[in-house]
Amino acid sequence: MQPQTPDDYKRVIETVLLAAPSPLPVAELRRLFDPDPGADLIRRLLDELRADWSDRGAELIQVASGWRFQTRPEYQVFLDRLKEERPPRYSRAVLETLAIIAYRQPVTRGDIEDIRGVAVSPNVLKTLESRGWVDIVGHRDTPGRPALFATTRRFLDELGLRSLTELPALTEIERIMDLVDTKEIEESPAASSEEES
Amino acid sequence: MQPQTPDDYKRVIETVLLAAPSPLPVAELRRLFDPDPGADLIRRLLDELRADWSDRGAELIQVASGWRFQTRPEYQVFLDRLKEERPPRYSRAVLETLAIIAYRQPVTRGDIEDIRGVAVSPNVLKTLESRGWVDIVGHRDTPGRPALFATTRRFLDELGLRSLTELPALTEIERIMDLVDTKEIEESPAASSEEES
Amino acid sequence: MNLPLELAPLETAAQLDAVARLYGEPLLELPKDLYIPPDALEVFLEAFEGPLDLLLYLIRKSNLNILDIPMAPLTSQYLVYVEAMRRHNLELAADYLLMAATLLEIKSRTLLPRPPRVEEDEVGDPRAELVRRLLEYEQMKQAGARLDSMPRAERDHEWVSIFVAEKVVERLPEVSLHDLQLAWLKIMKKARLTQHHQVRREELSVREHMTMIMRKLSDGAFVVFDALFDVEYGAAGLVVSFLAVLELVKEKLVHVSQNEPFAPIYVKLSDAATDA
Repeated sequence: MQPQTPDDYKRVIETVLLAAPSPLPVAELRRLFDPDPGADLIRRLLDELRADWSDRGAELIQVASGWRFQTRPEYQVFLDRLKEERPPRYSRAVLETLAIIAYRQPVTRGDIEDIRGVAVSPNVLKTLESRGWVDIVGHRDTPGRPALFATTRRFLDELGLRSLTELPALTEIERIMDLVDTKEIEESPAASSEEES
Repeated sequence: MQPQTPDDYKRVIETVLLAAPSPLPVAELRRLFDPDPGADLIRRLLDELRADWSDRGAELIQVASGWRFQTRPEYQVFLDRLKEERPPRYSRAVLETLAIIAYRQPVTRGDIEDIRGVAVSPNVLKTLESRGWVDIVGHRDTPGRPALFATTRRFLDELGLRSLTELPALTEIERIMDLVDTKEIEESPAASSEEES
Repeated sequence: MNLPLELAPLETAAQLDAVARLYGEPLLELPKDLYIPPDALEVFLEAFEGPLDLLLYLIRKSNLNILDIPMAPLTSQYLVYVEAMRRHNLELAADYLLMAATLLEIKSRTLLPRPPRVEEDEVGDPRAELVRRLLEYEQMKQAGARLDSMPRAERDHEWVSIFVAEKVVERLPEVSLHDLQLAWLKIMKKARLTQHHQVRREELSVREHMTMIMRKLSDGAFVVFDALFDVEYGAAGLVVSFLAVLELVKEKLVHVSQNEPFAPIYVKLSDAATDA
C-alpha cells in the first residue's frame, strides 16, 4: 500500500501513533514512508490530527520523546472503574526527593539529604527508579564515588513535558540576599539557580 | 462527568477501548456507567463505533474475550518499519564455521575444529543445517566415518551468488592481514611469494 | 523584633516563670498549639519530614519573618517538641537532635555583642545558613507538591496503545559476503595458518566441483567416471572437474575402481568402499 494523498499519509500516521507503545518523534514518523515525505509534511499532518481529535476522549500530545495519543483526564474516572489496582500515591519523602533530583540534577543521595535535612531511605530512591523516573547517570569523583541521580525521559513523558524547562518554575526564594552574605550566595546552588530565573 | 446523550456514552466507550490493555466484554463496558445503561445500548453503540471507524487504519473488532481496537493488516508494513529490533545476527562461531565450510568444503566437524582451534558445538552445525545453508554430502572413510559438510545451492541463492567462485577470494584479505603482521610476512615464504604475484 | 503574640515574651522578662528547662533552655510555657493528646503526638510528628520541615511549620504558623527569625522563642518551641518526643519514647531521630544543637549554637551567637555596623557584612548573620537551608528546603517541598499535582500517566490519563494485528514472521539472521570474509580473517588471525589456508578462486572452483561430485554420488552407488563430467562446463570446467576427482581421491573421499585396463572406471563414495 503506497499512500497517495496527504490524507493517506495522515491515516498511516494516526494508525501508527494509536498502536505505538511509546512516543514517536517526527524523525521516526518520516521513516514510515519511502520516499521520505519530509519533516514539514509530517508536522503539518500532526497538527491536523491534533485538531481532528480535539473533541474526542483521547488527544494527540507532544512529550519529550515525541508524539503520542493519551486519554483526556476527564475520562480517567471511567478508566479507573475498570482498573484492578489503584495508581501509586507517593509520599512526601518520595515527591520531595523527586523534586530535588528534577531541579538540581545530577545530585547524590548526600545532596538530597543535605537539602531535606534527613536521611533518605533507600526505598525512596528505589520507588523512583522502579517507576523509571530517575536513574544513575554517573558517579561523583569524591571519596566513595557516590552515584549521581537524574530524571529520565520517561519522567518527562509521563508528566506530559517536552523538556525539563517545562517544569513549573520554582517559587522564588525570598530576598535571601538581605541576610546571607555575598560569599555564601556565590557558593550556594539555590542562590545561583535563582540568578538564572 | 456524567454522560448525557448516547454520543457521550459512545465517546467514553471509544476512549476506554483505545486505552484498554486487553479486550473488554460488554459486561465490563456496562460497569463503566452508573446507572447501568444496559447491554442493548452498549451493543448498539459498539456497532455504531465499528461503522465510525470503517474507513480508518484501525478497526473495532470482537474477539473471544470481548471488543478491542486493532490495526488493519494493510498497515502492518508501516508498523514493521518502526520496529527497532535489528535483524538478529549469527554468533561468531556460526559465521566462522560457515566460512570454513564455504571455503574448504567438504569438511568434517574435526576439520572445522582443527582450523578454529576450538570444539564446535553441535548447535552451530544444526543452526546452519536448519537454515538450509549446509548439508552432509558424504562421510570420510576414516575411523568414526565423520560426516562431510558442504554448502548448498540455497546458500548460494540467498547470498546472491551464482557459484562458489564468486565468494570473495581470500588471498587479498590474507595479504592485508599479513601486512598487519609484518613479522609473519618476513618468516613466511608463502606470504612473500604472494607479494610477488 | 516584632514577636507574634503566641510566642513567649522576651526571655529576660520570662525567666522567673520558666516551667522547665530543656537542654539548658528555660521553657516558659507549652506553646498553645502544642496541646496534642499524647496518642496523637506520634501521628502529628509523622506528618513532618524532618527537623527543617518542623521548623518551617513553626515559623510559617506563627507568621514569623523567615529572614529575621527570633531565635530564642523558635529554639525553645522546637525544644518543646523534641522533649515531647523524648518523653513519649518516640524514636528520636538523630537529625532532630542535631538540629537542636544547631539552633542552640546559633542562638548563643546572636546573643554575642553586635559588632560595629561596618564589619557586619564580613562576620555575617549567624542565622544565614539556617535560613538558606530552610528556604531551599521549602522551595523543594513546594516543588514536590506541585509535581504531584501535575497530570501524570496512569493516574490522570492513560497511554493509547491499541492491539497490533500482525502475522508473526520469524526474522532470520542476515549474512553478507563481507561477514564471511571477516569470519575467515578472524580464523586466520587466530590460527596463524596463513600458508596452509590461502584460498584462490581456482581452488574454490575445485572445491565446488568436489561438492557437486559428492552430491552425484550421494546414493552410494557406483557411477561411471565419464558421467561425472558435463561437456557444458567447457574445457576449463572439465579440467576443474577432473582436478576435483583427483582431490577427492587424494582426500580419500571417493574410491575409483577399474577391473581391467580400458574397462569403464567407476567412482563411488568411499564410505561404501567396503563393498568394492
